[in-house]
Amino acid sequence: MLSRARLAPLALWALMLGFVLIAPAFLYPVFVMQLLCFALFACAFNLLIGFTGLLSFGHAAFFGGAAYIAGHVIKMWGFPPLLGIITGALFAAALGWVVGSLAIRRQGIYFAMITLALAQIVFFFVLQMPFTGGEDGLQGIPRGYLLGFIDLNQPLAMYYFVAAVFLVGFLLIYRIIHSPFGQVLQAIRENEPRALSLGYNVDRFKLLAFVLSAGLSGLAGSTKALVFQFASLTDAHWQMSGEVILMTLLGGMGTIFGPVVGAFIVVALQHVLSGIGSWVQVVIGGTFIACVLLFRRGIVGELARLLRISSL
Amino acid sequence: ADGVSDDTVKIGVLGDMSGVYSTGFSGDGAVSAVKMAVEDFGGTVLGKPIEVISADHQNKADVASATARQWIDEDKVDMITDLTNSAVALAVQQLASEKKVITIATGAASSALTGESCTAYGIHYGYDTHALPVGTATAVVKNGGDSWYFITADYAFGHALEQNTGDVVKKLGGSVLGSSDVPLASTDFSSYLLQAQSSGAKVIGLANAGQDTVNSIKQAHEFGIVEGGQQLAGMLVLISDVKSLGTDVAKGLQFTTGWYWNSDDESKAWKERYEKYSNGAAPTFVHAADYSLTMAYLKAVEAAGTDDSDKVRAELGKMKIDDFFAKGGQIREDGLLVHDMYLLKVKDGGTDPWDVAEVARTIPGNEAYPALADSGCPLVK
Amino acid sequence: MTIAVLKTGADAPVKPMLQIKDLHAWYGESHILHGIEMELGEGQLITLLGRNGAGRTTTLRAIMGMVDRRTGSIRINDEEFINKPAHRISPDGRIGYCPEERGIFGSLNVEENLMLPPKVGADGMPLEEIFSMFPNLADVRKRMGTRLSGGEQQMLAIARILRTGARLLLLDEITEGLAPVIVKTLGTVIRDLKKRGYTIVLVEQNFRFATTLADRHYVIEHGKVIDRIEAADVESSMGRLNHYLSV
Amino acid sequence: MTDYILEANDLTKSFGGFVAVNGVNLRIKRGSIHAIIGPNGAGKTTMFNLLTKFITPTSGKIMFNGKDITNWKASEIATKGIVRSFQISAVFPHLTALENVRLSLQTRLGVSYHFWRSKALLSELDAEAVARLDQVGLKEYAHLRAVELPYGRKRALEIATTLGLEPELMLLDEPTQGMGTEDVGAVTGLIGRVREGRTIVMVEHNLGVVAELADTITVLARGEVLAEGPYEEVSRNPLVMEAYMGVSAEEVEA
Amino acid sequence: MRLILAQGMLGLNNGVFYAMLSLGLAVIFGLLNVVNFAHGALYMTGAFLALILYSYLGPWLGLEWLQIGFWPSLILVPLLIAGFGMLIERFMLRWLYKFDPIYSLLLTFGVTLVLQGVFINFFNASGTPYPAMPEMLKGVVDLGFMKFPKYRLFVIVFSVAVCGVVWFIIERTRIGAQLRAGTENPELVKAFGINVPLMVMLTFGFGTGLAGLAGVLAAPIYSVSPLMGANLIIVIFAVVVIGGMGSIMGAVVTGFALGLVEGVTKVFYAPAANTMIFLLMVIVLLVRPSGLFGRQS
Ligand SMILES: Nc1ncnc2c1ncn2[C@@H]1O[C@H](COP(=O)(O)OP(=O)(O)OP(=O)(O)O)[C@@H](O)[C@H]1O
Ligand SMILES: Nc1ncnc2c1ncn2[C@@H]1O[C@H](COP(=O)(O)OP(=O)(O)OP(=O)(O)O)[C@@H](O)[C@H]1O
Ligand SMILES: [Mg+2]
Ligand SMILES: [Mg+2]
Repeated sequence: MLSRARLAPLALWALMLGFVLIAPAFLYPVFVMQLLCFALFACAFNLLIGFTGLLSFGHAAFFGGAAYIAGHVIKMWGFPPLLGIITGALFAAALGWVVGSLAIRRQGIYFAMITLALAQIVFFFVLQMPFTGGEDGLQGIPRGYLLGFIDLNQPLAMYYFVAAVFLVGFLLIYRIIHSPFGQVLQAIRENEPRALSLGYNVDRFKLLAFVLSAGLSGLAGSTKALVFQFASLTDAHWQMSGEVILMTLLGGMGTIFGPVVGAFIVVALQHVLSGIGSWVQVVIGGTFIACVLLFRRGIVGELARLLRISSL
Repeated sequence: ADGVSDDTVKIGVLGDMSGVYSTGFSGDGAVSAVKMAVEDFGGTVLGKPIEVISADHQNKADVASATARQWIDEDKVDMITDLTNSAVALAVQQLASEKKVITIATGAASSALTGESCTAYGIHYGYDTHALPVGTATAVVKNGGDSWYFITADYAFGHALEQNTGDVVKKLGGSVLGSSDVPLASTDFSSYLLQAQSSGAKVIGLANAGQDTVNSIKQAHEFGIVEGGQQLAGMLVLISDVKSLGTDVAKGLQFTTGWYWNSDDESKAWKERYEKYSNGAAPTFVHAADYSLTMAYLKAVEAAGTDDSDKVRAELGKMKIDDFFAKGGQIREDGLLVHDMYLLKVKDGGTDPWDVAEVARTIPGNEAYPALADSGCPLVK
Repeated sequence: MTIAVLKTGADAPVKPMLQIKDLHAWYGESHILHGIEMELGEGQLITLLGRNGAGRTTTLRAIMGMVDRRTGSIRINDEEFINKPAHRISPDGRIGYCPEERGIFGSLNVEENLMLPPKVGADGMPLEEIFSMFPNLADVRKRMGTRLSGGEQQMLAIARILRTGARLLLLDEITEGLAPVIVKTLGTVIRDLKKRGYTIVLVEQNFRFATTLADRHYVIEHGKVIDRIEAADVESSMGRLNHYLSV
Repeated sequence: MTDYILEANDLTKSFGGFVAVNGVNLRIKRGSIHAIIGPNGAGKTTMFNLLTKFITPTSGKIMFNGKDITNWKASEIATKGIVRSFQISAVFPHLTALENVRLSLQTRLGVSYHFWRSKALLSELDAEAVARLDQVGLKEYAHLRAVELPYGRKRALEIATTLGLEPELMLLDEPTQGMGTEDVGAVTGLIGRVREGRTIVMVEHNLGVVAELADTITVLARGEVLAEGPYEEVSRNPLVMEAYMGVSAEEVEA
Repeated sequence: MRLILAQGMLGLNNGVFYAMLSLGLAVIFGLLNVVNFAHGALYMTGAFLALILYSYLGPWLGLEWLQIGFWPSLILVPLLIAGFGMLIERFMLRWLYKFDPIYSLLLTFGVTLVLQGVFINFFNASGTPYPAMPEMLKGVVDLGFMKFPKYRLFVIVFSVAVCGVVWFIIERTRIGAQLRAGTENPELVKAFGINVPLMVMLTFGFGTGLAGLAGVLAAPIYSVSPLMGANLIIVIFAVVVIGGMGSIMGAVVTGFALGLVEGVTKVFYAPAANTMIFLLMVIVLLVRPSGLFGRQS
């Protein structure tokens, strides 16, 4: 007999893999691809808030920034799609290094405000750099051929490519959390002075976590740019930073699967409610308030608590 | 393939339903115009029902293209229209053409739609940034306003309008002293107006639209710029803008439009019908265009006997478009509808609250728009 | 070490003002008070003695509701206070509290510090009287709290609660770190207050200072009262006291 | 090597205008237990913070094993052999006792930045971690999360974790604070046991503990050293009696 | 030079709003340790309330004659916003003090989205002009180097006065003394018998009321739009990081100064104006992480 503590994560793994594999059979593939991109984004964000205890209010900068860079190198420099999105992710990681180095000089609430403000600089850059197309966005990014022969204009080819990117990203995050590095991150989150007194250079750990999170957010952003063949200001706007926080909060900060669940719910909500116009924003805002007041653990966090499992 | 795919003809109205262009250009007014046309047409074509769906693109090209993508992939939309906001129109036109779906942009103005970014299925109906300055800028320069400073909406439309207006000004021997790019939907234009003021230009050209235009004109008055001797030239002004400015602020303003309700009886009659249909809201020329193009599209479907995009597009090219909206209109290969334009001049109120202007000049289609030979469209080369 | 059994003073001749039974208190997870019992009649003065960290300050803070959690019973003038919200305790019990760290607000000047606590009774000392009691304060009325010397801060802390009309004063280590001359002044002030009928709980390390004033002493160790010595018995209990307090 | 493992020369820290530590000279003999006592707010914790670079001194110099460490980073100091505990218990609450201790052993493997490897590789440290837990009597709690341990055991866990770094010098800030009598005894015994081969500096209000363990005592008052020496000497020093114990010199004589 | 002065005046004009909003934010942060993300949204709501009171309330109630103009709004709206703020404090924020302050930031972020969404729905995302600018403030004043609208001049003078009054209240009166004491040592202030929860609620109301006041002042200048606060709040955050949460004065001075800097930047390189404040923030972070007026922690 498997114990509940082992069975529950396995069940979630199976559920997630199963969904990813067969979703396009019954759902609009572009919609599922969007889900997967945001799920990856939320997981990357969660690496920071959930496993390092840092609230970044500027993650859209990495998501959006990478989308533009990937779009540009693919469209203008003719990079193949895979190389393009990797370039985007690397760019986001580098940007993360810069933003992170500045932001970790302050803590808590200040950290949040500083990342928000720095992300706003990135936003203005995106708005004003000539290659980004300003308000028009970077349009018509060709999907091209994966590895030279798989035509990504085929919806299913594109879908499984995105699914693979998502899974690779998700596994990497899973591994980071369960690595010696992840162990130190958790220690820092729980008791920073103590970690410091044990000889861990806390700032460097935080920075590396920030860079990883930024890079993975960039991976999500570049992939999304390829899916929609579009990089736009929305991707880099602060409201996007807020949305990814909501996804993570709703699903459960510091859980493995929470951000995926949260991203699915938020994206699906926006989709279903798109007909009611701006009331979506009200619903999203209301969800935020409800989450903060009523279940700070998030859906998966609450589930784990009900099942009395330490983490899911 | 003959016949109607999926047994309906679906028209998608993709517009700005809540932003700066939701009044005047797009919004509910556009949806009403399309629906009214469908009803006038009889609600069916080739025996199949006509369905109209609409969505808000929030002036975001990515939202628009995601919506359009889903409309095409999932909802099997046959034609997408409105597309106010040039960035949106360019994105959707590109995407839709890849998927062989006809787009007919109205509210969007950028001449790039039928210029370098033209597509085989993209149509631009009503006006463009090339046609707008022909009337207004010419009139202003001829009146002595020969040095210009632009306040430009910082996206595809604004830049195109600035470019095209500048060309007209220069061709007539005027000069352009500079420009300020202003983000879409800004509320404070004062610092840009001051730049314009200190440039010493005789004319401040407003290469923007909708609420942006209204705000810039208002604030120019607030800072006493007009009293200071500089002239404002709105390159894209709607009669609804004139109304919200009030005739005392707007008096003497000249602007170019694709249609004016008070230009003839046919138009007047249509306006009255539209007002009834949409609970009293008066139409702008964009709404008239929306009606006209819907009619044209449905006629083309009927004539082609199918909603297949290639055949319908061919029919649209063959048709003469001659109704209350477009006089002597013709949709060219590059997708541009060439028709007469009007230079209007704001006057003191008449009997109708919407009677705010008089036609100063009718600009013949071939003067307002460049010849097909001069089109930047790669398809016609 | 011997733990003396608490003798309850059933023979108290005056009306009881403060009665504490089985008081427990916590800071976060640390359980600091383990069942304090004490009582105090109107107009009396008691001291709490004990070593560093014994829990005397915490006893006062528990009375004021300034601990994270407290259980037991605190009755003031026969009214139960254990479940009162912190901000009702001072007005309802007419208590003035002078904290160990003095609690002078650095961003307020002397007058503002004086005027800060709201009145809790009608018979508060008027400002003139306060300034005549502490002439030093009169000289520095407009000086910011941070700039005051230790002695001035201490006087201000006491003066501040006298103005409010409190009848029960909780004074924590008011002689700590003060020059002997100021300690002497404070001794006079306390005696004066006692004469005026104030009821006072004094936490003191300075035993000599305390003995001359108190009606009764409680010795606290590890959050419990381990002994209780009436003023009259101090002489005979010196040995015991030395044992409790010396090293 | 000098006899003194740690020397602080003329160490000063001021916060704004307020001088919390004022020109303190402190020398810690290798292998000794050195207690720092003094009234609340005397600057004891501030001293600890200065010595471990949690805060930067306003002026003064700190020497460790003859080397000037004044400009080292906090994490560097910890890896080089000076480890501290905290006045309020410092464990990683949601990690198990075993993981808590393992974190202090992990630094030696040099894999702490290896985010691409599984943490399973840390299990090679388990045996030693259990041994450390055993040392403080926590072996059977190895798989309990720290938050579930009673207060006294948390302090023990904290000491076990600190020991994991094999520090030459341990700084313990009020290790018995907030404990019941039985726990105080246990922790005192524990400190007595682990002193073997290392130097310990502790802040402690509980003079019983100090008397039992400390070889040397430094008394701080208002940021300055009031007295220093073995317990018997210090406890009879009239200055100390007055400033710390609150009895004046005449009283002692009387 | 004329242009520098002129843009400087406009910058100062924007600085008014930076100052008033960061002032309210600082008052709230100082006492509650809450970063009120909704501050921008409340500013926007203030502007909308002024608009509603003038143009919509009458028709809604069927009382066409009812038009509450600028001057009454200047008093009424801040009170309404303050009341609304107090409701938020009482029924939402209060439950979060015991958790990480991040949660209150997220809560107020949610409130922001709700407010924005509601106003977009009723008034659409573009601006609606506020038509009730008082007659006496119409027209321009000739400053020599430029013609400056009377109303804007009034806003500058008025808000400097408001900041002064707030500074006076906080620094010089008994209420202010209680607030400042509460910031220093809330526990002790509570022990003195001051109802700190009530005081906290009132303070939150006061801070948000200031946002409402700024909103009313902004209405005749900028057109009233649901997003007017959203972009502002991020600038305000940067202002706050630059100034440091140390002092009331710091918030005000930094606000005005940065408005000025931003204005003058427009003369030299307009595209950088938006980013200027954020770049300054980066520099300040590198040089003095706790901000210009912040207490070193
Ligand atoms: N805020 C707090 N959090 C945790 N523990 C505390 C706190 N304040 C005090 N303590 C602990 O509570 C115990 C009792 O402290 P208290 O201040 O009551 O002692 P005291 O008898 O007044 O001694 P002294 O004032 O001489 O230090 C001490 O062990 C102290 O370390
Ligand atoms: N960051 C700071 N800013 C300002 N003053 C400080 C700071 N840290 C400590 N102090 C002050 O420095 C003095 C010494 O504090 P410290 O914590 O070192 O005392 P301590 O001797 O450890 O006392 P305790 O026995 O209560 O732990 C105190 O008056 C304290 O208020
Ligand atoms: Mg004490
Ligand atoms: Mg200490």
